Amino acid sequence: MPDGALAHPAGHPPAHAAAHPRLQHHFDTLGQQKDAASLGMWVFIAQEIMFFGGMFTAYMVFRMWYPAGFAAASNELDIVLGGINTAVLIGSSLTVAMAVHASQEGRQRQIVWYLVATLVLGVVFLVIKYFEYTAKLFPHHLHAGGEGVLFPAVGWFDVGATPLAAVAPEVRIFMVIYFALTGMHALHMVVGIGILLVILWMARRGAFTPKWYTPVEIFGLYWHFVDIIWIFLFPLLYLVNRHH
Amino acid sequence: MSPDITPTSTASATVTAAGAVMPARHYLNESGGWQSWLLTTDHKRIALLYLFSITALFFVGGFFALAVRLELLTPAGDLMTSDTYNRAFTLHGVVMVFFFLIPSIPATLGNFLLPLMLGAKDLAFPRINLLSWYLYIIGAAFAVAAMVGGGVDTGWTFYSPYSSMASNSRVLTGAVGVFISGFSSILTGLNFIVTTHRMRAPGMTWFRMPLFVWAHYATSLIMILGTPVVAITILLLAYERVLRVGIFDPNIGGDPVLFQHLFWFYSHPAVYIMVLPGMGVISELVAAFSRKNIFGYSFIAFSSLAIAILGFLVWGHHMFVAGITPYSALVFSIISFLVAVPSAVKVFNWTATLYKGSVSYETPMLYTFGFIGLFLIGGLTGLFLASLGLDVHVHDTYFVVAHFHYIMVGGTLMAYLGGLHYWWPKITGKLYPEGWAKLSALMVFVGFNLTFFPQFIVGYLGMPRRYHMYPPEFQVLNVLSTAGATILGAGYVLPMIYFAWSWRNGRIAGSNPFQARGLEWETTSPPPTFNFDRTPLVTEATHSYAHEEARVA
Amino acid sequence: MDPQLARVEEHEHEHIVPRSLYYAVFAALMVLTAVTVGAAFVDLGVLNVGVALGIAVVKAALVVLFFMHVKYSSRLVQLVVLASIFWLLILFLITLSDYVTRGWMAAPQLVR
Amino acid sequence: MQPGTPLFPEQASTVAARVDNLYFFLIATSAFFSVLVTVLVIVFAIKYRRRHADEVGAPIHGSLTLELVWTGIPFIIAMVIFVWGASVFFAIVRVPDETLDIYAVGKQWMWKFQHRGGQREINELHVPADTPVRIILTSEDVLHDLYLPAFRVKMDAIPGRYTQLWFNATKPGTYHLFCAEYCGTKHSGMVGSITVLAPDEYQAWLSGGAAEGTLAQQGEKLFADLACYTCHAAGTGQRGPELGGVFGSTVRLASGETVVANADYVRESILNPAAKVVEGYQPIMPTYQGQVSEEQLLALTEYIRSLTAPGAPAPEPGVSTPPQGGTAAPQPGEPDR
Repeated sequence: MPDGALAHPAGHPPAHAAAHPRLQHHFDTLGQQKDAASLGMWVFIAQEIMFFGGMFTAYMVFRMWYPAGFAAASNELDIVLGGINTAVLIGSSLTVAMAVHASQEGRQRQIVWYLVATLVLGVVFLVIKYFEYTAKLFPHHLHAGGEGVLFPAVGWFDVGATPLAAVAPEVRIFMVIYFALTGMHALHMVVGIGILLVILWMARRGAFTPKWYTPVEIFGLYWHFVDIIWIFLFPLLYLVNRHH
Repeated sequence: MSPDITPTSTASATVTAAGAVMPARHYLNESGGWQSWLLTTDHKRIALLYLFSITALFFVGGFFALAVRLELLTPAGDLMTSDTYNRAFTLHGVVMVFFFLIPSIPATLGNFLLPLMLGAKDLAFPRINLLSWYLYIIGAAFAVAAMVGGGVDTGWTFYSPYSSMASNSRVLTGAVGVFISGFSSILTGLNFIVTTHRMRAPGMTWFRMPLFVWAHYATSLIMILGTPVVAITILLLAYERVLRVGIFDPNIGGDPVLFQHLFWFYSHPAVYIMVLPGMGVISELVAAFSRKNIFGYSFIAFSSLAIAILGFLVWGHHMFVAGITPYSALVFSIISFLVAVPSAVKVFNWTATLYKGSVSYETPMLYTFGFIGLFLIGGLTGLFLASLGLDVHVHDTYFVVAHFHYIMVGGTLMAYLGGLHYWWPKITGKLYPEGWAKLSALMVFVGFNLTFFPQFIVGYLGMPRRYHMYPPEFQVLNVLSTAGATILGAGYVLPMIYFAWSWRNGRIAGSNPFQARGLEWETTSPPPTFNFDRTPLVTEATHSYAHEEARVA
Repeated sequence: MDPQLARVEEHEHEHIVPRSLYYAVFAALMVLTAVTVGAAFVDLGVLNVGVALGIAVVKAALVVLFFMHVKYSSRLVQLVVLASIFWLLILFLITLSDYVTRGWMAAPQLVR
Repeated sequence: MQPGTPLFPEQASTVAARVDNLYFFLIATSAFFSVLVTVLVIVFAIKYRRRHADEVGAPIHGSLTLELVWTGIPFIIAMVIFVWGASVFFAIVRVPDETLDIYAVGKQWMWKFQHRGGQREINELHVPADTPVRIILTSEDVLHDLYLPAFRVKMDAIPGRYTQLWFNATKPGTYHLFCAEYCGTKHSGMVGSITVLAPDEYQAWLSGGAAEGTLAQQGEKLFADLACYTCHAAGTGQRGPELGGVFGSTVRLASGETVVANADYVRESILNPAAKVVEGYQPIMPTYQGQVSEEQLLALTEYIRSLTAPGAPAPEPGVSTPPQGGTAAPQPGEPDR
């Protein structure tokens, strides 16, 4: 600037003199870097909300159109497995929150153990989801492609080679949306577990200190978001019409 | 100001740069080799990667535009088959919208300038910035693969059930390309938002920021909140096309109108992704070439935000005759009229900025005048389309085609070219040849109007869009349009030639050839890798020209 | 000369929450899960949807506020959360402006 | 279809003039603002051109009054246009009580029209002048859009659903008929003409007649062919609800909801009978998805529409008493030109 008023020379600002090894060149302080990372994750979550929002809109429209079909199809889902998975996912949210907490306090071993617990719960969720998918669907037939038969609903209701027309469209649409929503949610879980493995590896090497644990915190935000999606999916998919 | 700048001599003369020297080290010569480009995290180099790739895609899209215009010279379908024609206009739309217009200003000028204007060393997430370029390239590769593999014939709107159930073309490949490039756009928006919030230089308060930054902030909001919806919509479309699931296909219980709702929830605001950055560029140019602070700064800043927000509430005006209810149409119509107000406010403020300014007529300013004129027509014809009773007649006719080309080409592309000329010295350190540049600006303006003004008339006459053959009484207007397109095309090729030429042979620009204000002009041209030798401390609003004489003294 | 430095003005401050709070939130989430399952088996008519969604919103709010620390975060982060909810509502409500009114005009018009 | 190089479309319906008046108002408004801004830009650019190299502009930061003025005036004008546009729109979408109904089915890539009298046309449509005509649209495959520029009306034809448009043609003549929603390869070939005839000529044209009887009679035959009467016959219907007088009435469903028995409901009940079962009946009806075409569905609908409740007076035929019989009717599926 013309008047020569300068905060500090770039490239070698004072903060960098005793710079934390994790401070990237284009930030002035670790605090600025962490704020940027956390805001970035929040903005990303905003994006994710709208991403799922498109599917929730489809859900909303068809639930309005086909209340009876949605009620019937929803009752076919296994409420016990769904309920257990809800508890599992909330539990994993707790463990990841505790991992962040342990990072804040610098308890290295606890970070690792809480992350391991999160990993286990995440895998349990996916395994249960897998059994839910397969037990209900695949044994009978995944009729993709064939003329007049549609992939999920036919297998789901165990009606064998019943032609497409015999399965009411509204029942099928529920199942289609069920697979879209839970499938996309499961995909987010898989991605989350991938990131978790990296963070776990870093934690084991003692990378996180109370001064710098941004990856744990950022990952925690993502994991909680995935949990929140499930918190909505559970009642919307499993509890449509249980009182009948 | 930096001492190495010789002021411009007269109002109309080209900029002289005698005595200006290139800095010894800058971002272009800091390192060499292909890795230093393909693995760079420097926002300026990434901006150049984008510049080259979107220019290539622009000419691909332009090629298809040329094919469409040539076919429409005669009423009969004699140059190509209907299937080929349908692929030509689809690929023109897909390439121009998703691979040129949406990334155009943000990913090149925005990427280059945002950190410079804010006094930051880089965007907040340089590696994500590089990732977003790679996503763009992968998306573009899919689009090109769709072209090579036989093309896509759904129109850029991918309307279901045609796209999901009927079309025999490479819909999936094209859709995957659009889906992936969508995430490129999301990550760019994310980077801009965080950078604007977290990376401003000391003293760079919100109301000292250049309006270019405000416009990009508003654009980023749309990218973040709108793009994911079209991404999931495209994904559902692919789901439907592969597995025939029936979300959009009415024959098995779905609703094609739902596809349109979800598609336009993004794709209408996407129009503002295209034009808002253009408005940001124009705000900078008007100030720079009037040597004057912008008139009504906060009104322009907030009108950008207003457009971004209101723009999300109006998507249904694409669907007035698509089977939504008249009540819903009323809601969409009235909000559409509200969006017109902040756009009008911007135009009036730009005009008022000229008052008692020191106006010069360098090429960027010519593009600015062009932008104001064309955007006026584009914006005002938007009112025609927002008014329900009239839209029933002109919807899906050439009137619509003309309208959105006035906004997207007349608006965005004029601003993009204007901005490219204005910041070219900053990007390359060299001046573009002023005479040729003025000629091309004139050709673009004349060619553009000749191309698209007749389309308003032929549209009101009732010629539907996406028509391969048309009734003979529309021919004269179509021939005019094709003639204009030829001039327009030449006007676009010319800058590519002299820009490339000037990169090596242009005169050295110096750090501030236009004597403009703004942090980007405080550093060398081209800037050093980390932008500023010293982190600037900002003490006043960006365009404080009136203080300049005192400051120089 | 503005003494205020833009980069400093939005810094978050570290806030360490006691562990007991996390356990309390977890317990609340589990109880609410049980409540929502229980409520689903009671016929409340149209209220069933409202109750299920209401409980889900409370649960999500607990996670956001405490697990995700939004209660202790900067205004900016809170604004991001509110903005994304607001936009989601735009998507839902304005789409509904079409679907809810579908029966209003078409039916009497197509009857004759 | 105007000769030469027209610059403005013909006005051939009652709403055309209203649409055009709005158009002219908008052109005038646009021209005013365009000229205003252009003149100001040119005047300022010349008057305040840079006169020496170091000149800078005057430090004018803005004016709240001006901002309010140029926010307020466009807002008011926009609202005027909105109200005007909305009133024209409701004139376009609100169908008069008495109309001559014609059914249209869009199909890649042709328009098939069915008159209530049983006449069929492809890509051509004959309508009387000075009569409100309603076209009930649907599509067999993808989205189409029936566009009649001389009448300033268009409407999407959506598969799985009925939409409608209406007009009152004022000038006998032949006009363009377009498909305005992109629908694939021969989208631009999905065009034809609409011929407006003076009412007496129209009657003469109609008496060309239909070999297969009126649309309702065709539906009746189909009703018999599909053996619908086994469950739905008047008086005997124990398994399926009686259909006499159902059309247009409000039906109570097994779920407790009510629904107006309009064309969409009849269509849904044939194709997806389990979706909305009438109160007191079992969901035993099989689906007819894939067995009846869109045109046959319309014939069935027209037949059900013609049925009266037991003991009720004969149906009001509306303005279009369908002519009976005739010999020279075009056969279905064969273009009559």
